Formats: sequence, structure tokens, C-alpha cells
Amino acid sequence: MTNSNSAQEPTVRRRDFLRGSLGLGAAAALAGCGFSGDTPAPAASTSPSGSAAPSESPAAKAVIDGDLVYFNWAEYIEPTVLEGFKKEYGVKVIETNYDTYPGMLAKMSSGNQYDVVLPGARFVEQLRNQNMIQRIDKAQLKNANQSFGWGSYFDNPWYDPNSDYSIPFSMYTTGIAYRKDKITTMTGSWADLWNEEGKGHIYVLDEADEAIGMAALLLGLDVNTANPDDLAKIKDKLISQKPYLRAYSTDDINNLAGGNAWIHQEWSGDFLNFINYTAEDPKIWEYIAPKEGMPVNSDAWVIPANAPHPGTALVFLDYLLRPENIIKNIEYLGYPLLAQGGEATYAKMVEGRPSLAIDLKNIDDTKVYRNHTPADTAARDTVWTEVKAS
Amino acid sequence: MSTDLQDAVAATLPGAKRQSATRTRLWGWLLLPPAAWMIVFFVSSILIVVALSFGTVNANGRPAFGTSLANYQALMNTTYLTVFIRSLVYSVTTVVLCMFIGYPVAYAIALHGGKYKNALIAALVIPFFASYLIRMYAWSTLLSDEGLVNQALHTVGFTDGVQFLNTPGAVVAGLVYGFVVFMILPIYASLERMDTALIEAGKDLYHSPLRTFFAVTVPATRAGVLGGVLLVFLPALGDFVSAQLLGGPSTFMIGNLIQQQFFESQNQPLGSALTVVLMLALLVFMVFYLRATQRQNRET
Amino acid sequence: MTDTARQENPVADAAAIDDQPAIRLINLTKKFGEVTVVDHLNLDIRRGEFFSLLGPSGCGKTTTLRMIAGFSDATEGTIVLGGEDVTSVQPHKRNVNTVFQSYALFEHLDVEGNVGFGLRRKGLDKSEIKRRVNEMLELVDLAGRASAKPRELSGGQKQRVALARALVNRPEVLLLDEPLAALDLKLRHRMQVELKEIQREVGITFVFVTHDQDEALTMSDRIAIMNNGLIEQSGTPEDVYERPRTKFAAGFIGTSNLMTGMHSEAVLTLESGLSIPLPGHPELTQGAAVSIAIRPEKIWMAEFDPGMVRIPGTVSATVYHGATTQYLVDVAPGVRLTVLEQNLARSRHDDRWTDGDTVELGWKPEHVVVIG
Amino acid sequence: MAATTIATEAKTTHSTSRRRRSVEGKPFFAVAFTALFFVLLYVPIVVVILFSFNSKKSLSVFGGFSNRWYVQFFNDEGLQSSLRASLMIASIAMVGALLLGTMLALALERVSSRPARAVGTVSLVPLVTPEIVTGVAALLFFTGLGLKLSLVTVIIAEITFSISYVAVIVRGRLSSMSGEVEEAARDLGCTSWQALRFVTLPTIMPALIAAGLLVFALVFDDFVLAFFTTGVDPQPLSVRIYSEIRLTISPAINAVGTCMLAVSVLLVALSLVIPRLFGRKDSSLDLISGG
Repeated sequence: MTNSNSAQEPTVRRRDFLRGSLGLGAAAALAGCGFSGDTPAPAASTSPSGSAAPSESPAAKAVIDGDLVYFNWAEYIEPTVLEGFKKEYGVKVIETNYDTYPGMLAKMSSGNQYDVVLPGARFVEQLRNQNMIQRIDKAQLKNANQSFGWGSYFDNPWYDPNSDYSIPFSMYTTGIAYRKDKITTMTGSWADLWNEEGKGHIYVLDEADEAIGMAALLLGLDVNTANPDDLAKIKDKLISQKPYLRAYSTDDINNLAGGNAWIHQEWSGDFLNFINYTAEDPKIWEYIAPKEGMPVNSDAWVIPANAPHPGTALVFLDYLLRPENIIKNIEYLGYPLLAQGGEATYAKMVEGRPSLAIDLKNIDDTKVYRNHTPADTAARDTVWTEVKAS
Repeated sequence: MSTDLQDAVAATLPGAKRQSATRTRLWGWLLLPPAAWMIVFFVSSILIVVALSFGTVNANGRPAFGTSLANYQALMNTTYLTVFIRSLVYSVTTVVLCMFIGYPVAYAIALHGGKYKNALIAALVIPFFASYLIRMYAWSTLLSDEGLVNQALHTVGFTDGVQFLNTPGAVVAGLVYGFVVFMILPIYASLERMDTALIEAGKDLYHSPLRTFFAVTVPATRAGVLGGVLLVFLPALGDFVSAQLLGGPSTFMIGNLIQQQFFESQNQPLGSALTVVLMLALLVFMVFYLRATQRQNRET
Repeated sequence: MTDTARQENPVADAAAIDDQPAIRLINLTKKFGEVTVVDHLNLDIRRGEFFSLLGPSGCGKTTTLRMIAGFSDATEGTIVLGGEDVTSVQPHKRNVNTVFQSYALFEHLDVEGNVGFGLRRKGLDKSEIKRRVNEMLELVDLAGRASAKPRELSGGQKQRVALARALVNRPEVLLLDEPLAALDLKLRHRMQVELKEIQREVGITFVFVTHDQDEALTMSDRIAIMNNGLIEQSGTPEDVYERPRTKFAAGFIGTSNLMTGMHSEAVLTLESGLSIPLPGHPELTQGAAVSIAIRPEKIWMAEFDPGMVRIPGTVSATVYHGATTQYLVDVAPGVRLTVLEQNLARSRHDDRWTDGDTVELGWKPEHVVVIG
Repeated sequence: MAATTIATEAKTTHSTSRRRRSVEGKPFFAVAFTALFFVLLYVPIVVVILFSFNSKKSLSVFGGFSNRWYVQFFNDEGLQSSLRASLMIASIAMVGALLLGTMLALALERVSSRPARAVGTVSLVPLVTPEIVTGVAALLFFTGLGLKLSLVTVIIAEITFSISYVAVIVRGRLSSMSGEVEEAARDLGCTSWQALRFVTLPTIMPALIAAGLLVFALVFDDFVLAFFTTGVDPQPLSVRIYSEIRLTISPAINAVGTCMLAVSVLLVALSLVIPRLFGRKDSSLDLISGG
């Protein structure tokens, strides 16, 4: 794998190495310099534009070349779709799950080899910039026209120019779910997560981006801010929320179903899934789109650079793009898929619940989570750690 | 120190005893494979943790070795201190609760279990062989606001319901539930080993069974209790599952902090530093523990 | 001490031994680091004899036994077993078997399995093993317990299983390491008799290690008294009891009244000034320091015979033992003798002495043992 | 032995001093407290079993009996492969830890040199190290060496963690076995190895069984180490359970839990029964509990 930025790489590595071995002796020398997972060629920047041209790898062909090593959220696919793939192509699916995007990144960085992974948009960019994923040859996908070529936004999304490296999957907003039978004083603002009525029954998603983004919107700041003053305000705001909170949790459906949550920062699709499949009485539940604005995000399938079976991965992605599978997944997941007809299917599902409507126009607006420089990422992580730890 | 540790640890564990040495070369060779294994996979891995705790995160967001003290400086922060103190408070509370719960149970089984003793110990152990996660999950659904317990309370007339979950109490309860068996077994073992003639003698001497209990039984089982303290305190201090499944917004423990650095914040060097601090804290505990057991050994 | 060693030297003694010994130890030495546990030991044990190594704990007797068995390597010296040098032969190849102090039975095997263990290792065929095991169980009186597990047996039964397990292999020599120490007194006495009978019956050389002088005296053909890694004296039980050759031997076997002083002209003068006549020892040099030992039962307190040595004393304590009474008699400042008197039918109660009585002690000159 | 004595003693006091005891009330307190303890211990277990038969997809409302979650479990290839992976990890780790732990125990019982004591101490450290530390260390070690995380790394980590348990249990048994027993075997014609094979190992067999079962159960259920060291192979069951209960409602997990419970009941029952087959009156449980 070649890299246009690789010229500066050796010096960095050697300096790391010397530092390590001088200071720490055998153990450091043993593990080499930059520690493991310092994958093939570190890119110099993680600039949000993603303009640094990644490597050109020989694109794989859509031919079954082994079992599918599949890495996704738990149950984030319609079961019969997965079953159908196994039956039709006679392969096994080796499934592993992650429970946060950073967790996913950690597992990929530690050298684990997967065939297909479903990262969130900003992680697609990060993986692309770090040369951890491979180019997807659209010509190999018979159903590529479902996502591309009809004037779709995803012909050239913000996180992956020309969608060279990814196939878009779903999109979602982050809003607030609440119980109408318990709470009568909602104002349609993020401030509702500080609601007195709901004190002790309010949940915030256990994700740095979502929590910081929510506070930023409430304070009128950029959801991606890394400005120290902004972060200080956000931190104070989030800490002021603690007395109202029941917990930070991404186990949203359980929290809603168990009756512990009266107000819950919530992903649109999980809410739909919950009221369609789990809620005892769907009518008492409402999803609101806060007036300060909602983060809109999407995810996309990628094939890691070190995928053992890229051929099978391509066959799988093509299979997912079949119109019938797109519809099955939308209905099961409750998220609109980023493909032809996806929006219409979704619109039918959310009839009468306008707050769940998602406008594709918002997919690259300011309320999308972006990548940061390592220093900025660290600053945001520190705020989040300190909020949770306090 | 090292042999003290060995003896002290050995003393807390079942059936451990010192023994004379019959030397044969065979035994020396037998030592090689396990020794090599422990050095390669345990000692060196701990050394890597220590080494990485002085490392940095490079421009790529990846960990790199270094000689920086920055991670330790970052820990000099009231936030981390809060988490540390909180973890200590939770673990100590857990140990104390386990002691008060475990002692009567061990006592009842050991001295009043009769022929059901083995069956009772089996009944005690079985749940701990079934998935810890599933049991914790069962508790969390049982105790949720509209879970079975609150439904039951509702039918009895508590219309408001009680919030059990997502509180520090729930975290400690989870820890107690998870580790109490490690307190019961050593106490049970020491009660089993105790000479019951002591109790008889004590009854003659003190007349009151309660006074006998405190004057005879408790001191005789101190080794078991100390062993239990060790076996409960250590895992409790490093746990992160209980706080994650049962905790609230302010129940973060060191274990959660470490896990977060490794799997969310992508800051392995800081996570390593936290791990080293945790190990040091345990070392301090071990020193005090050893003093206590030595004092105990002198007294008996 | 070197005297003793020389006397036991098989090379010097070789002519005296008509038969080849079962065991010959030559300059056998064992050191653990700086500590010498067995010190240039020379010893012959004859075929078919019941030989005891007697000594206090830590004297090196068990170490000697372990070297003979092969569990412990000799630092120096040679072990000859039935004419063959076995010094560096592994234990499983030596034709000796051991009865251990702890019995060391195999818990996972029943009595039959335990007893037949050695035979199975030798690869004998099953019926032969069965026959010999049964025979041996008959001998040790355990025929009915062949299928019992060791933990179901009493101490005495375990002891007999251990004995049978060793004997069934028909070893040249059977080594017994304090095998009776763990038994209670009554059982111990019974087992002493049984062991001796079994030894007579099978005719195998027994080397018996014990710290119990009674045991050694009643069972052995010969006894070696060990101390600090050296053999102080060896000989028949009567020999070592009646004629102890060293102070240690005199003190260790039975009770002895030991007195040390200056010899001149058939009189021994103690430090306290007491003079004791010491007739009949012309070999003693004038002015030499001499120790004498007299057994308590050899001292009379009345009805003296002519020719006895007699000295006065004061009874300081009496201990009634039933068949005997023990008196402690002060004969000079700091010199207290122990006297053992039979409580015979003819002696009346009133005749006995009480504390503070002035008495006269007497003994026959030939009962005085002079130690170098 | 001691156990029987205590039991008899307890019985006698019970009959002779009933009146006095009821006045003071302590044993009644202890017994009642123990009963309550066992109820609480088993409440979640009962819930798991009950809801594994729930006809509804709910963990708080019981809608009638159904075997749908078992059907789902047995048709869920992911859960199945995780179950197989966990069984494999536990079996291999059990064998490996037994082998190394027994070697360690035998050596430590007999060699008292300084390096041996050092090894002995080090081998006990994992017992007193929180799992998260061991997990972090294993993760950094494997990734640092550039080893791919896989079931193999999980197994290595689990063996490292389990050796000390085996060593402690086996040493306990060995130390109560007189060293003369092995000498007796050699005396009766065994080489050192044969003595080990024909005498020592059969003698400590109950301890080996107890240690093996304990390690199997601990490893099978272990989450933390597996979480840190697992790769892309089928995830160990505990890790899959963790990601499922964090993100979805899946009563199939209760079916899994019920099956695991059934297996562990079987294992514990075996550990009670097997030593009897070896003709010993005490059970492996005594060893686990140190009795």
C-alpha cells in the first residue's frame, strides 16, 4: 500500500523508537515503536475535508472468497436478510458486535481483521484517512444504482469523496423521547433534559459526541466545538444536569421498556423500533425534535484494508442493496436507508409522527459530528470523562 | 516480602500448608514451563502496561512509548481523585456488607448445616457458575421502575414505586451480590477447621453463647475473615460491570475509567497510567493486609 | 570416637566375619551444606539379623537409612548391598524395601493394590501376584481386609499393610523408619512382638530405626547407638546396656549414674571431694580423668554383700513406681545418685526409706562401668 | 473427619440445650438470615428461568409459557457459535491451566530454592490482581507484539489467569500428602516419573478434578478478560451477552442463561459425585471451599 504522505513517516517512527527504547528498555523495544495497530501508513492529518488522497489499492472483485467476517452493532440488521445471504451463497457469517464507535475503532486498530464494518460517517472519514479501509469498485455492485448515480447526495458525501470507500446505509436524528402520561411540561427544547417533572427519570446517551453536541446546541454553540471556553461552558452545563439524570446509557430501548426512562435523549430509529416492536402502549410515547436543532448523522458500510475476504464483502454489500432487502431493513430497524425508495418507505412508517421525519438535506449541515485534530479530540474526551467521573 | 506475600496469600486459600522439601531434579524441570509461561505472559505484560503509562498518543491517535510524565500529571486532578475515592468507598462498603452477610451464612452452614452442609455449599456455588452478566441483567430488570419488584410493591399499596436502580446503592448491591461468595467460603473453611471443643470450653467460661461467640468463635475465624476481605476487596475495586449495568450518572469507578480510556477515548497511555495507579493502590493495601495477617499469626 | 570407628572398620574386622554382610557401609558421609549429618560411618549388618539404629532425633539415623534406600545421595563413601556397590543406584533398582514412619500408603488403591504394587511394577503375572499378596496378608493377619481402602483402616492395620507391601517383594533388606512411633503404647508393644515374630519367620535382614531404647532392646539382635552422625557403640542389647563404652551410650540407654573424677590408686576423687573406691581396674593410669557409670538397679541400699563398695548418703526424694521405687540420694554436695529398688514381697512397707533418711549405698565393683 | 465431629456436636447441643438457645436466639437468627440470603441469591435465577419461557418479548411482563426463545437460541447461529467458542476456550484453558498449574504445584511443593519461591509468589499475583488490570495488560501485550487477537489470545489470557487457581488447590492437596508416599513408590520399583504417574497423580486426582471444574466454570463465565482479548473469531458467549444486553432486549439471553445454569448444576453435581467414584468420602467441594 503506497501513500503520498509516507515520506515523513520513517523519521517519526524512528524518533518514537529511540525515545521508547532509551527510556524503557526491553519492553518498549520488544513492542517496537509506535505500538501495535500503528497500521500501514499513518496519514499526516485527519482534516475534516478528507482531501488527502488515500491509496489506490487493486479493487477486489465481487466473488465469494470465504466466509463473511461481519462487525456491526448487535441486531442492527433484519435477521432474515442475513439468513438469506447465508443460504443463497452458502457461506457462514462470523458476527462480532461493538457497542460504541470508538470501541469499534479500538478493535480494528488492534489488528482484528473484518470483511465488512458499519462505522458512523465521521469514522468512515477517519478510517479512510488512516488507510484502514479499501476502495470499493462500484462496477462490481449490480445494485449500485440504488445508492448512486441518480443525483444522490451520496455520489459525493462529505465524509468520503465520491463514495470511493463506502456504501451509505442509514441515517438518523438525535432527539428526545418522553412519556406523555408522566410529563406534561415539555417545551420542545434540549432544556427538557433538565425537566423538573422528570427528575431522576432522565437519560442522556452515553456517547461523547451526543452529550457534548446536545449541550452545545442548547448553549448555541457548534456541536463540533473544541474551543476551550466553549468546552468549559459545556462541561458546566452537563454537570448541572446530573441531579436530573437517572444515568448515561446507550441501552435506550431497555430503559424505555423497563419504565425507568420518562425522558430520554434518543435516536430516531431506536424510538421507532421501540414503539413498533417493544412498547406496551405506543400511544404514551412521543419523540420531539428540539427547536435548537438536531444532530443528523449517517453510517456507511466499509471494507477494511486488511479484510480477509473482500470478495464476499462486496457480494454482501451488493446483496444489501437489493430493493427488497432495503425495505426489510428499514422496516425492521426503523431507520431510513440511504437508497432509492428508502425515503418513501420510511415516510410511510412515520406518518403521524412528523418529528421523526428526516430530511436528507441536513446530512452535511453543521449539526453533523465531524473529526477533529488529536488535540481537539483529546480535549472533548477529557470533558466527557470529567463529566462522567464527577 | 515476597515470601511473606506467598504465605499470606496461601494462608487465605483452601488447604494451603507449608511443607518440607524432598529434592529431585525432576521437580526443578517441572518448574520451568509454568515459570516461563508466567514470565512471558504475565510479568512482561504488566511491564508493558507500566512502560506505556509513560507513553503518549501520537498524531495519528495511536499510542506510542515515551518517557512522559504527562499521564500521571493528568491524573493529579480532582475528577480522578473523586473517582478513586468513590471506588474505595464502594469497595470498602462492599467488603463490610459481605462480612456482615457472609459471616452468619457461613456460620449457619458450617455449624448448623448438618448433613445438608455439602448440598448448601453446592447451592451457594451454583449461581456463581452461571453467567454473572445474566444475573446482573436479571437484577436490573427485576428492580427497574416497572419491574416485578415494583409491580409487587404496587399491589401491596406502594403506589409511588421505589427507585432501586441507577444509584450508588445499586452498584454496591451488585458488587456484594457478585463477590459475597468469596467471603463466605474462606469463613466457612475456617469455621470447619475450628475445634468445636473451643466453643464448649467457651460456654463453660463465659456462660453466654453470645459472649462465647465474640470471645471464641470470632477470633478463631479471623484468618478466614481476613482471607475473605482480600478476595472481595480486590475484585470489587477493579470492577466496572456493576457500575455500568446498575449505576447512575455519578457512580463511575476506576474500572469504568480504565475501560473508557481503552475503548472510548482511545487514550491507552492514560488508561495504562490509571491501571498502574490502581496496582499501586492495591500494593499499599496488600502491605497493610500482610501486617494485619502477621499480627494475627503472632497472636494465635 | 575414632576408637569406635576403628573398631567397626570392616577392613580391620574382615577376618572376623565369616559370612558376607547384608549391608556394608564404608566411610558413609552426608552433608547438607555446612552441616555434617552422617560422618564417615563404617558399619556391617549381618544377614538375617534384626539390627537397630538407635539414637536421639537428628543423630543421622534416618538419613543413614534413606541413603541405604537410595532416597538421599551419599556425599562421600560407599554402600555395599549383598556384595554389590549400590552407592549410585536409583532406589527402584535396589533390592531393599522400606516401611515408612507415616506408612505412606497409596490412598487411591485398596489393601490388595497397595501390597501388590511392587510386584506389579516388577511385571509378575497376575495369579502369582494374587498368590503372594494373599500369603502376605495372611502373615500380617489382614486376610479379610483385602479390598479396604487405607483410610478405612486403623493405625495398626495400616502399619501391617505397609509391612506387607514391603515384605512381599522379598527384599534382601527391609528398612523400617520408626514404624511404630505413631501407634499408641499398647498397640506398640503388641506390634513389637509381632514384628519380631514376622522377622524370624521370613528371615529377612531388618534395619530398624528408632529413638526408643526399650523398643531397640527388646527387638534387636544388635544395636548401634548413633549420636551426631557417628556410631557411639554397637553390639548386642546386653552389651550396650551393661557395658556402655561412652558417656553418651551410658546416658542414652536407660538411666545411669555418671560420675567423673581423678583416678589414683583405685580411688576416684570427684570434684566435690568425695572419694569412691574403684577396685579392679589396673589398666587405669594414675592421675587420669575417669568417668564411671552405675545403673540405678545395680545399687543396693541394704543387706550388702561383702566386697561391695559402700558410701553414705541422704535420701532427697522418693518416687513410687509400683513394682519399684526410685530414690534420689545425695552422696556429696552436687552429687545425686538414682537408685532403683525392687518392692519385693519380703520387704515391708515400713522398711522403705523416706525423704531425709540417712542411708548407705553399695554396689559390686564389677557393676561399675569405666568410660575412657 | 472434623466435619462429622462438628455436625454431631451441633446435633447434640441442639437436643440438649434447645431452651437456652431459643432464649438467646442467635442460631435462629443465623439460620433465618441464611434462608433469606439463599432466597435473594436465587431470585434472579428464578427470573431468568421464568422469563426464558415467556411468550412475550418483555423482561417485566410475563405473558404465558412458550419455548420461542429456546427456538430462537437454537436457530441463532451467532449465539451458537459463541457458545461453541466459549466451550472451546473453557476446555482448552482448563487443560492448559491444569497442566501448567499442576507442574507448578508439584515443583513448588518440592523445590524451596529462592527462584522457586519467587516463581511461586509471581504465580499467586494474578489471584490478587483485579481482572481489569490483567485484561488491560493482556491486550497491550498481544497488540504490542503485533499478535492478532483471536480465540488463541483469549485462551492464553485465561490460562495465565487460571494457573494460580489450579496451583493453589493442587498444592493444598499435595501438602496434605506425605512426601514419603512418592518415596514408597520409588522404593517399590517406580522411577520418578512412574511414581508421579502411578501414585502422585492418582492420589491428587480429586483435587485435579475440583480445580479443573472450577477453572472451566470461571473461564466459561469470564467476561472481562475475554472482552479485552477477543478478536474477530466468534465472540465468547459472555462478550456476546454483554453487547446484546447493552443494546437490545433479548429474552433469548434468558434461554442461554437457563441452559448455562443447567450445565453448571450438572458440573457441580459431578464434582460431588466423581470423588465418590474414586472412593473418597470427601468431595471436591470441600477442596474448593477449603474444608
